[in-house]
Order: sequence, then structure tokens, then C-alpha cells
Amino acid sequence: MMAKDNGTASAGKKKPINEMTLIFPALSRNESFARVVAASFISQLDPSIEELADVRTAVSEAVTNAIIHGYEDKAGNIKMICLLYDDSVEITVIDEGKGIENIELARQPLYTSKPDMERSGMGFTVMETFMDEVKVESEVGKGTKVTMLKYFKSLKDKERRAKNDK
Amino acid sequence: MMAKDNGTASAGKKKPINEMTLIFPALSRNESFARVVAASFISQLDPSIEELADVRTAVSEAVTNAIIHGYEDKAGNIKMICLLYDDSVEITVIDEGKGIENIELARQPLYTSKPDMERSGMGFTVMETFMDEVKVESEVGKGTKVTMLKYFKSLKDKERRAKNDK
Amino acid sequence: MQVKFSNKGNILIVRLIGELDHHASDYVRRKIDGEMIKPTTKNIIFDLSNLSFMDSSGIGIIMGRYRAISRINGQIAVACSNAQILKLLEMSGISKVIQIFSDADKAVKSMLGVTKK
Amino acid sequence: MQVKFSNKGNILIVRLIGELDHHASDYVRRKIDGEMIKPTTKNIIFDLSNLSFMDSSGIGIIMGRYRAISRINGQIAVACSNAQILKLLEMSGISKVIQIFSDADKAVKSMLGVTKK
Ligand SMILES: Nc1ncnc2c1ncn2[C@@H]1O[C@H](COP(=O)(O)OP(=O)(O)O)[C@@H](O)[C@H]1O
Ligand SMILES: Nc1ncnc2c1ncn2[C@@H]1O[C@H](COP(=O)(O)OP(=O)(O)O)[C@@H](O)[C@H]1O
Repeated sequence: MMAKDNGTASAGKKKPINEMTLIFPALSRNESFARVVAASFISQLDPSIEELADVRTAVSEAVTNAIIHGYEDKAGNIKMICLLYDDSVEITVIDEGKGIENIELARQPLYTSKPDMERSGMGFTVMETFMDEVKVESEVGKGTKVTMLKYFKSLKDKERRAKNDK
Repeated sequence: MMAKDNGTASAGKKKPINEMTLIFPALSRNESFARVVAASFISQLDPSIEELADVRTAVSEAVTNAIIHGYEDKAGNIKMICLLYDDSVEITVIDEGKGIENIELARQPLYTSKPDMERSGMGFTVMETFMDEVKVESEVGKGTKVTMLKYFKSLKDKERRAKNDK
Repeated sequence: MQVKFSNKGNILIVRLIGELDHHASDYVRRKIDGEMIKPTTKNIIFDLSNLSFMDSSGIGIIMGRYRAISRINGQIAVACSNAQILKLLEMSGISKVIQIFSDADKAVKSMLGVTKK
Repeated sequence: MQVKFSNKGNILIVRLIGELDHHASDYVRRKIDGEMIKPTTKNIIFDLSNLSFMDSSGIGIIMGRYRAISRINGQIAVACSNAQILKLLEMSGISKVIQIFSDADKAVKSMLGVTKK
């Protein structure tokens, strides 16, 4: 389905230790639901509060974009896929909405096609700041797929501390 | 896929106000994840604490059954579908595991095919007690589909109280 | 899931903390059975006061220990005040064969009274 | 999501409680704009101390009010101590044009000091 390719999100060829797929309609009240599901899924790794908040925020941005830009408040389904690795999570948010014409422009800080809705144009920038890698694939008239990777550095720190304690 | 039919769960022809589908591998640590997802999804209706606990318990039983009886701890995917109505929720848990030969026997209180695992044989009875309707469909070698309906009576009570207050 | 033990005479008090489902049940069973084989254990009190969730896997665990303890003529009691878990104990029939108390202290007192007779 | 208002002179203090995302933003915007058109409002303090979550929709709301208030030569300040939300205010550039305080009292004191000059 997808054409253009920006960024390089990928957790490599490792097998995930757990995964989930969530499908839900593009309703704004599902933004908080998607956040809860993603946060609850990654908590099995016991990441730091900050890492949890980072993922919640990035998921919120990607799902909100699918609702207001992808489907423009029309009906449609959003798919969120989480692949959990022992040190990271890859979260993909997919819509089959209108798609993005110019991905590079869309990713610019402050760029928004909906200033009338008081969008800040910071959605992609937030995802990039709060996650470690963000890949955007999109085709006009087909839809958009945003893939985000987050490393849980806190787990490494914990491991290191546990080792030093011995 | 399904053949036999027990019980009569169905929320009628009404259109759900929201819905979700969750797909996850048959790992026991996803039992609590499935509970969180179902509880978080239905909380948008603001049910009572007891109703929330009822649904969490029933979901736990259905998902556990899919893992230990359906897939017998082998790999496989479980699908949970929640259809939310303004006064109720219909939750379906589907596995593509070994299936149930005799549904009537399986639903008997205390019947279990795994007494060695210290299963109590009370799973289906719990679902029936805690939910308002439970339908079980299954085909040997194909899988099992458990559909559970829960009415949120507390919402009606709230409405009534709100009216009386006026 | 956490399992904590304490002893009052020959009573083993098993305090369960967290959510007791099938996933947790293997660990819980292993921990309890490790304590049960000690010769000091004759009776068991399950303190469920700190469980925030339990499903029929918990019923299986309690019934399993009930059978083992009955064989050595011991007693089992449960302390629980969570409405949802009480409902589960009720419908499973456990409350017909095992005494249920609102807290662990009451269970200990009653059991010491009975076993001392 | 809850929005609570209080006034200190010509300062409108907007206390946001809950999670501020796109879903909540329509309601929040309507509530705030209803208070902003009152002639008593010249300056605004956004008190985010009771927000447990905010994403870029919150940035949009604050920037929108900032533009409106700037037009009448008013001031805007934000009170916030949540690390995640501070990170968001920082990266969005809001902290370059709007002063951020650790709590609402400090924001009020500073703003009264400035506006009284
Ligand atoms: N899922 C999507 N479908 C279609 N267009 C999108 C999607 N996500 C983002 N866009 C486009 O990219 C632009 C920038 O997005 P973003 O940085 O999140 O800012 P904002 O949401 O505030 O507009 C949007 O204004 C929109 O035009
Ligand atoms: N998803 C399933 N797939 C195959 N068999 C099942 C499934 N769910 C239930 N069963 C069968 O029904 C029996 C009774 O189930 P239940 O009442 O939940 O008790 P328990 O799980 O304690 O055995 C099980 O022992 C099993 O044989």
C-alpha cells in the first residue's frame, strides 16, 4: 500500500517477545484508549515513568493525526501494532485515509494543514523528540503508516546497577 | 467456522457506539493485559466498580481458556472483540485452537479436562454468573468463540436517580 | 504477584498481594508448596486482603491446598473482604467447605481456638 | 477533563484538570473562550499543575490564546511542574514567548508585579 519512505525505523530482524494489534474506529474518544493500551502493553517491561509518558504522548499524536488528518473526522478504522522487544518497542499506527502529499513538508516543525483547527503543527516533531526513530509512509488516497521505535534505556541502567550491586 | 450453538448472547440489531478488536499471542502474561484493555474500553460508559470487576473476571476466564485449553500452551493468536452499546457491552473471545467436543459437558460446573493443572472447572460458570448472557460456539480442530453480554444496570439506576432529582 | 509467609504455631499464613490469575498461579503454587512441606505446617490461612483481582485459577489453588491439608487432618481458612472475590468464593462452593473471615486476625483467633480444643 | 476558573484582578486563572488531548480540546477551548470575552479578562494564567497528560493539542490551545491576548496587549503565563509537559512546552518553543512558573501562585505574583508597574 505504501510508497514514500522517510527515516529508518526498524527494530532489526530480532523476534519480538510479545506483540499486539488493536483496531478501533476513528473517534476522538479513542485517543485516550489507545494511549492506555500502548502504555499497559509496554509496562510488562517495567520502563521508567518518563519512557512511559514519552510513548503515551507519541501514540496520542499519531492516533490524533489519523483521526483529524487521515479521516478528517469521517468514519474509518485505525490499526495500532505494537511489537515488544526485550529492550525496545516498535509501534505502528495505520490509517486508510486521505494520505500525505508531501511527507517532508508535513514533518517540518510548525507545518500544519489545519491552522483553523488550532493545530500547532508540532505532532511529528513531538513523535521525533519523544521516540528514537520515526518512519512515515503514505500514499495519497490510500492512507498513512507511522512507525515509531523507542529504546528503553532505563532497563539497561537497571541491569547495570544490578550487576554493580553484586 | 463455528458449528454448535449454546445460549443466546446477542445485543440485537442496534449499532454499537464504539468497538475494538484486539489480537495478541496466547501467552499467559497477556491475561492481565486483556483485562486492562476490556476494562479501559468499557470505562468510557462509567459503569459501577462491581460491573467493571465482573467484566474483568469474565474476560480473564475466557482468555485463560483460550491459552490453556484452546492452544494448550502452544503458539497461536487470540482475538478479543468488544462492541459497546449505550447500556451494555458484548465481548467475544476467539481462538483457533483445538475446539470443544462436548460444549454442554464443558459448561457444567466443576467439569475440567485438566484436573492435573488444578483447574477448578468453574471458568464457564464464572462467566455465566458474572455476565448476563454467554454463548459458546466451537468446532473440534477449528477453534472456539465465546460471546458474552453484560448489561450495565448501574447506568439505568444513575439515569433514574438523575430524573428523580429534577 | 507477591506471596508472603508468616507462622502462628502450626498455622501457615499465606498473604497474597496483587492479581491472582492463571499466569500468576504457577509461581504462587510453587511458593506455597515449598512452605507446606515443612513439618511445622499443619493448618493454612489464605489472606486475600491484598489481592486486587482473582479468577477461578485462585479457586483451583485454594481447593488444591484444601485437599492436601485435609489429608493430614489440618484446617484451611480464608480471610477476604473484597466483594468480587467473595462472590467468587461463594459461587464456587468454597465457602461451604472452608470458613471465610473478614480479616486474617479473626481467622487466626478462630483457628487457634478450634485447634487448641 | 475539567476546566476551572478564578480571577485575580484582570488575570483569568484557568485550571485544567485531567488529560488534555485533541478529544478534550474542543470543550476546553469553548470554556476558555467563554471567559475570555468578558471585559474583566486582560491576562491569562494557564495552571497545568493538575494535568496528568498533554500532547501537542494543548500547545495549539495555549498558542491560540496567546495570539488573542497579545492583540489586546495582555500577558500569558503557564504554571507547570510535570516533567513530561515541561518537555513539550520546551520543544514547542512556547517557553521562548511565554513565561513558565512552577506553580500558579508564583505566576500570579510575577504577573501582578509586572502589570502594576
Ligand atoms: N495520518 C495522516 N493523514 C493525512 N495527513 C497527515 C497525517 N498525519 C499528518 N498529516 C499531515 O501532516 C501535517 C503535520 O502533522 P503534525 O506535525 O502532526 O501537525 P498537526 O497535527 O498539528 O497539523 C498535518 O497538518 C497534515 O497535513
Ligand atoms: N477455548 C477452549 N478451547 C478448548 N477447550 C475449552 C476451551 N474453553 C473451555 N474448554 C474446555 O471446557 C472445560 C471447562 O472449562 P472451564 O469451565 O473454564 O473450566 P477450567 O478452565 O477450570 O477447566 C475445560 O476444561 C476444557 O476442556
